Amino acid sequence: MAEMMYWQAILRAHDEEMARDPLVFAMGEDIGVAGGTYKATTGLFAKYGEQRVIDTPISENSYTGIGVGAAMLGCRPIVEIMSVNFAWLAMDQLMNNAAKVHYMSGGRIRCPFVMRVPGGTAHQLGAQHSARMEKVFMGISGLRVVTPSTPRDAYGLLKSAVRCDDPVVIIEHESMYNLKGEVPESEFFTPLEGCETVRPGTDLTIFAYNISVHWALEAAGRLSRELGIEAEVVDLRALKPLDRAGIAASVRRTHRALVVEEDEAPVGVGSEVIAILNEECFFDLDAAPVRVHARDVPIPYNRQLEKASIPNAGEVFAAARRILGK
Amino acid sequence: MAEMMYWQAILRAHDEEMARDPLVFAMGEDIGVAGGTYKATTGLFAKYGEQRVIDTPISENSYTGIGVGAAMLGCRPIVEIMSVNFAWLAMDQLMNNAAKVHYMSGGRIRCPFVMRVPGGTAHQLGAQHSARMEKVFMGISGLRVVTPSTPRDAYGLLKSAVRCDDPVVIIEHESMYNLKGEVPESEFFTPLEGCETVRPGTDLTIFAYNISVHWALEAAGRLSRELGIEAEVVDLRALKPLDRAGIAASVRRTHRALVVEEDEAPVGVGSEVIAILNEECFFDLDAAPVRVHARDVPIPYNRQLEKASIPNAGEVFAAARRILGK
Amino acid sequence: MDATDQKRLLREMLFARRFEERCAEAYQERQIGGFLHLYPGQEACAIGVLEKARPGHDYVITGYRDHIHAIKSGMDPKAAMAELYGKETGCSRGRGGSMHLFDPTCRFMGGYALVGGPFPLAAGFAKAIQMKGGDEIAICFLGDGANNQGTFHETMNMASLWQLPVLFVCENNLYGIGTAIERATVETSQYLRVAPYKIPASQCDGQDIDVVMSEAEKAVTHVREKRQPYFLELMTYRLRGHSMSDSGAYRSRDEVEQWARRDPISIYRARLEAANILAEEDFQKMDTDIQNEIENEIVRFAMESPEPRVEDLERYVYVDGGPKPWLK
Amino acid sequence: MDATDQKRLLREMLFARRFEERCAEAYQERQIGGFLHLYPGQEACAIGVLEKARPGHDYVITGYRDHIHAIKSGMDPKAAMAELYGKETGCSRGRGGSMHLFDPTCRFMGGYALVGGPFPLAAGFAKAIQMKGGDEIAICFLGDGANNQGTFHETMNMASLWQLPVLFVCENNLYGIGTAIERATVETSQYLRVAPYKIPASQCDGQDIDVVMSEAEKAVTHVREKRQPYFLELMTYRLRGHSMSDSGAYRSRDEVEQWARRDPISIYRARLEAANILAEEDFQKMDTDIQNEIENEIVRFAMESPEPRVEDLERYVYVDGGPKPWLK
Ligand SMILES: Cc1ncc(C[n+]2csc(CCOP(=O)(O)OP(=O)(O)O)c2C)c(N)n1
Ligand SMILES: Cc1ncc(C[n+]2csc(CCOP(=O)(O)OP(=O)(O)O)c2C)c(N)n1
Ligand SMILES: [Mg+2]
Ligand SMILES: [Mg+2]
Repeated sequence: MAEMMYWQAILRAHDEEMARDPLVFAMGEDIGVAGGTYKATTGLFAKYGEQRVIDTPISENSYTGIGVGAAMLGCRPIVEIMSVNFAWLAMDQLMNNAAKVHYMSGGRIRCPFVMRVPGGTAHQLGAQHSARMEKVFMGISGLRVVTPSTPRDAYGLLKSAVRCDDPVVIIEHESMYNLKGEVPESEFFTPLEGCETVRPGTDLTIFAYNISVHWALEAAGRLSRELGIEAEVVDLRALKPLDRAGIAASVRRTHRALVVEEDEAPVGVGSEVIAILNEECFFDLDAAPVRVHARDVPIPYNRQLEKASIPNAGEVFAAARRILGK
Repeated sequence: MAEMMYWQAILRAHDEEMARDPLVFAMGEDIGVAGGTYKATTGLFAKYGEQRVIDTPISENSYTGIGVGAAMLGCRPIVEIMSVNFAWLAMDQLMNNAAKVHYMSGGRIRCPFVMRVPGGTAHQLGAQHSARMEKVFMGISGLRVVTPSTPRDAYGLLKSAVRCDDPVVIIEHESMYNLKGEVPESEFFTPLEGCETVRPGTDLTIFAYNISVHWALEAAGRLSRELGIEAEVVDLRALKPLDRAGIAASVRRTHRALVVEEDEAPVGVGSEVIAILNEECFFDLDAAPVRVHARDVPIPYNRQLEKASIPNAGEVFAAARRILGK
Repeated sequence: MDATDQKRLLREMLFARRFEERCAEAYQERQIGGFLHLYPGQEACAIGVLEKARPGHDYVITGYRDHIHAIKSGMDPKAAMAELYGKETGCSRGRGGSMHLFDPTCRFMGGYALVGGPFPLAAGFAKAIQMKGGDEIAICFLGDGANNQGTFHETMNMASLWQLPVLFVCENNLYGIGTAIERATVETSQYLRVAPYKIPASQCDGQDIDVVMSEAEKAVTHVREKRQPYFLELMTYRLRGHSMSDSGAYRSRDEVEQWARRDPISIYRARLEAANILAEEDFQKMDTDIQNEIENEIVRFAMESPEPRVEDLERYVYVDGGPKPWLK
Repeated sequence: MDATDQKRLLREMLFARRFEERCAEAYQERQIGGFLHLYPGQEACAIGVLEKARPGHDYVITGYRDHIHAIKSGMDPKAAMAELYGKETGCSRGRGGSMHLFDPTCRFMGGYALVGGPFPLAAGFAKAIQMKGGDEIAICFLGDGANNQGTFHETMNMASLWQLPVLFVCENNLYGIGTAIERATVETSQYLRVAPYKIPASQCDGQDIDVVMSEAEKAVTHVREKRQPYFLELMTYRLRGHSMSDSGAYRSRDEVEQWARRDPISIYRARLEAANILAEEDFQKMDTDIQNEIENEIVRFAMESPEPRVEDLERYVYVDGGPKPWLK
């Protein structure tokens, strides 16, 4: 095991896949000469050259489409969108082409396309740089959507995504690139489907993903220490397709559920998990499942307001207490 | 009361608002000289001229942005996107600018922008012309989203949207433009918030919106005639903000809920309504709430496959029976 | 080009015409659903350009008006018609429909319904070709209206910047649905719009297939040999409505008639007749043969083919049995 | 322009420089958060162009590097600084931040964070002006990188087609973050890119404010009188990093030094000194005054202003008490 940062894990996955397969290439704004906004592609330009590590013009929709086209011919592009907010510009190529070409060609064309994008609220970046858009990606048929909460998964999911024959969106997080964690030294792959129990527990299940896993774990620790409540924490990790069976299985044991999402609530991950629980194990629920989520506002710049917009471990802790009536 | 078609109701609202206020204008592809794909702007070009009824180039993102800019100076543009699938191209201006400018200017800029868009699956238009995207619009803070199920609401919601100082997306439906219905002859306005009970009932509540209201009503008729089950049908109508109180109030009376949506299920209207019910009145639920929804596929061209993808009155009927165990 | 090839070319254009007309009938009979965009009037464009490329070797992509591009690329017309009929034997197994014909075996990479969407895809094909190192080129056929989409601008810049082997063919038929070009586009000569991207470009008559072929040859050679983009504008006209629901109100009957006099099939037929390559009866026989083939082989195949199974609805969302390295 | 105005202009540029430098300090002190994009090196652009327009009357919009555009448009620098400090007295009530300064009272319509986003908004302002019938113009300031966005192409076409009174000012500083212009853009002279839209265009030195003003005057006059778009490219350079987290690795120290010799403030100062309009001590005093004003009035105001109330978090999502005609 080596300890490395989230960005280093992503870089390692890039490097291994590019070394192995000459049809893997990376493209995005400032990923080459400048080394990548979050360093996730540092050094690759020097190593693999400008044909395979491509600094693009500021043309999100079309370089996404160029990636999709190249994927349709068997290349394995890894397209970085510098911030998820800019992905709104690339939705046409992503949703209308990448997500649909396999289906509408009757399975005759494959699209092994990967989009990486940091999605989340960082520090005071304001309304146009703080979007969380997992709900947008996971709502539309044809894509796979995964989101790593640790360096280990950042490595393993990118490895799997590059090998996958379907289009995959990987949602990273601006505030996690410097997160440290253990990553096994030998090559491995993280499944693109299925959730993972990152803390077993008996009293309630906290579903989380991406940065909210850390809030959930922090809250679970406090719940245990301060109140003797043992929360199970499930990292959803694969947002599309969601693991209905895995989600229900945990709650059949714990009978109580809480979902933490960094996003505003309407039609979000929380609502979907609750709908699944209602469909799969309604009568196993001893209490109404609860969402902990962002406030329904464009994210304000002011630090206090921004903090008040986004949930945190304290809110998870409080919500868990409420569910358990403690 | 006059009977008119959905498209005529939309046309009437345009005409009245344009006659009243010289700052109201319409823009979109083929809406002028050609009269509009669904006739909703027929005759306006001749009446108001090319400055106010603007045939645009095929440049969705930028003419949307031009509408947003004009709205920021107090104009009241009604931008038509010919099909909701093309709205993916306009998301940048809609989500990054229209939805956020009021908030991020600290309330100093208003954006009375209206986007009209037919959203739904028509007849065999294939994967790139059959998107249903209400979940995308209603997931993001800052917009209002409404969707008329009748000519009356098509008129009344457009009237209200034009007068509203917030950006409003109106989701119409390609298969409803020729739907006939009563529309009062004197001017009226339909609220941009709140749901409406379109059929009272006692045994369960069917939540629907847009075209699915008609499936719900048909199913409710059969449930009553064939099984003596009295379903309440609630037309959600305003999808953002959703009427939490109204949704809960109905289920507090009927104790059972079903949501019908034309869209595929993940992170959709159904999941959100269920989450709201769990939060607002979990212990009033006598059965697990159920979603009736499209299959999670890009819409196929073949007629049978297409039909199998989209729900219908029969599925609503069957689901209601299941909920009630009859 | 010898007489055999010339007759073949005439036959291909006539076949295209009759194929499309038969589609229109099938649409009226409700055998074909959805949107149907037909090609009459523009036959010399796809057929002339691809005659000078290497169908089956080069990668071809276009918009929703895609039947003839697909067939000239090498798609079996039976598979095309069966697709329009929504059948399992269709080139896209009935999932695609008229706007979404696909046939990777002949490198026809599809028809797409969003205007402007194929620009970057075509550049992406060219990028893949460049990485793989072959001598293929990518060919993208789109309309004049498509050039107002942001993807046009973005893609031209990148195609030129990265020296991608892609030929952009603009079929300028003067309208985007019901909007005349000059009401939507400042520069009506499309080939003049790529100058800032430093992409070589030319414009020519799209109704005379000899002219198309001679320009296309230069264009294709440029892209294939220089491994650089090229933009070719063909001046053409669609003789039918934009799709089956066109009102026609936006253009005068007179204008349509004027262009009908420049029907690419008539022009070429007259030329072959004048050169004594073709006799009046040859043409009639050719036409009868084509119509028989369309009716007895193509439409029959489509009619008699099975529908997809509803149980298979969810197939092809993801790749069946795709690689799962985490299971290894 | 008389000596008073010339000195005022120099002062404005110097003020801009010191304001930005003070922002950098405040950022280091963690008083300012988020992204901070500063303007040193480019002062002659915004100040020169707007000197020849009518701030407060014309509508101005730009990207995220917006402080100086806002101030020259008439925004109170106190309100700008308070915004950077996230305070309720900020021009956007602390909700916007550095990238989103707004002041409709002086018609500064905002800074926007998505590259290319303001193009259509500016054209929309011009559309509104056209409908209302005034003599205002819209002015859109963006960078060279923004011109690769699809909105550039789409908006130029519509602005020209509909004869919208909008002036596009491209501040070509040769980089988009860390990507040099020639690595992202085929045509490095931006004013040559609008030819296909038939928009009159010119390019000039953006470091010499006299040159900027003379070109801007022509440009503004064209738009105001002809009621048509114009595209003005100013060749400039940013002396600091793209934002506060710039590594600088993408350009040589030598290059930066070369451009530092063309600092717009030095150029103008030297000219005024040579013409005996300004003495060495005048400049020092001006500088001291400015720094005092920034410290004692502007920063103090920002520091002492209240934070927004957390209870108000959900205000401004929708218009407070907006019209509800259905209640009438
Ligand atoms: C993104 C998008 N916007 C609008 C449409 C609707 N639409 C279909 S075809 C068309 C006109 C296209 O014109 P042109 O590119 O000239 O092609 P032509 O049909 O004339 O061959 C339009 C506006 C669409 N399909 N996609
Ligand atoms: C749509 C979008 N894509 C990417 C970015 C990230 N980004 C911020 S500034 C910038 C460079 C812009 O360069 P230019 O237009 O030349 O402006 P400059 O900063 O040089 O003034 C980029 C790529 C963004 N903010 N928005
Ligand atoms: Mg056309
Ligand atoms: Mg720049």
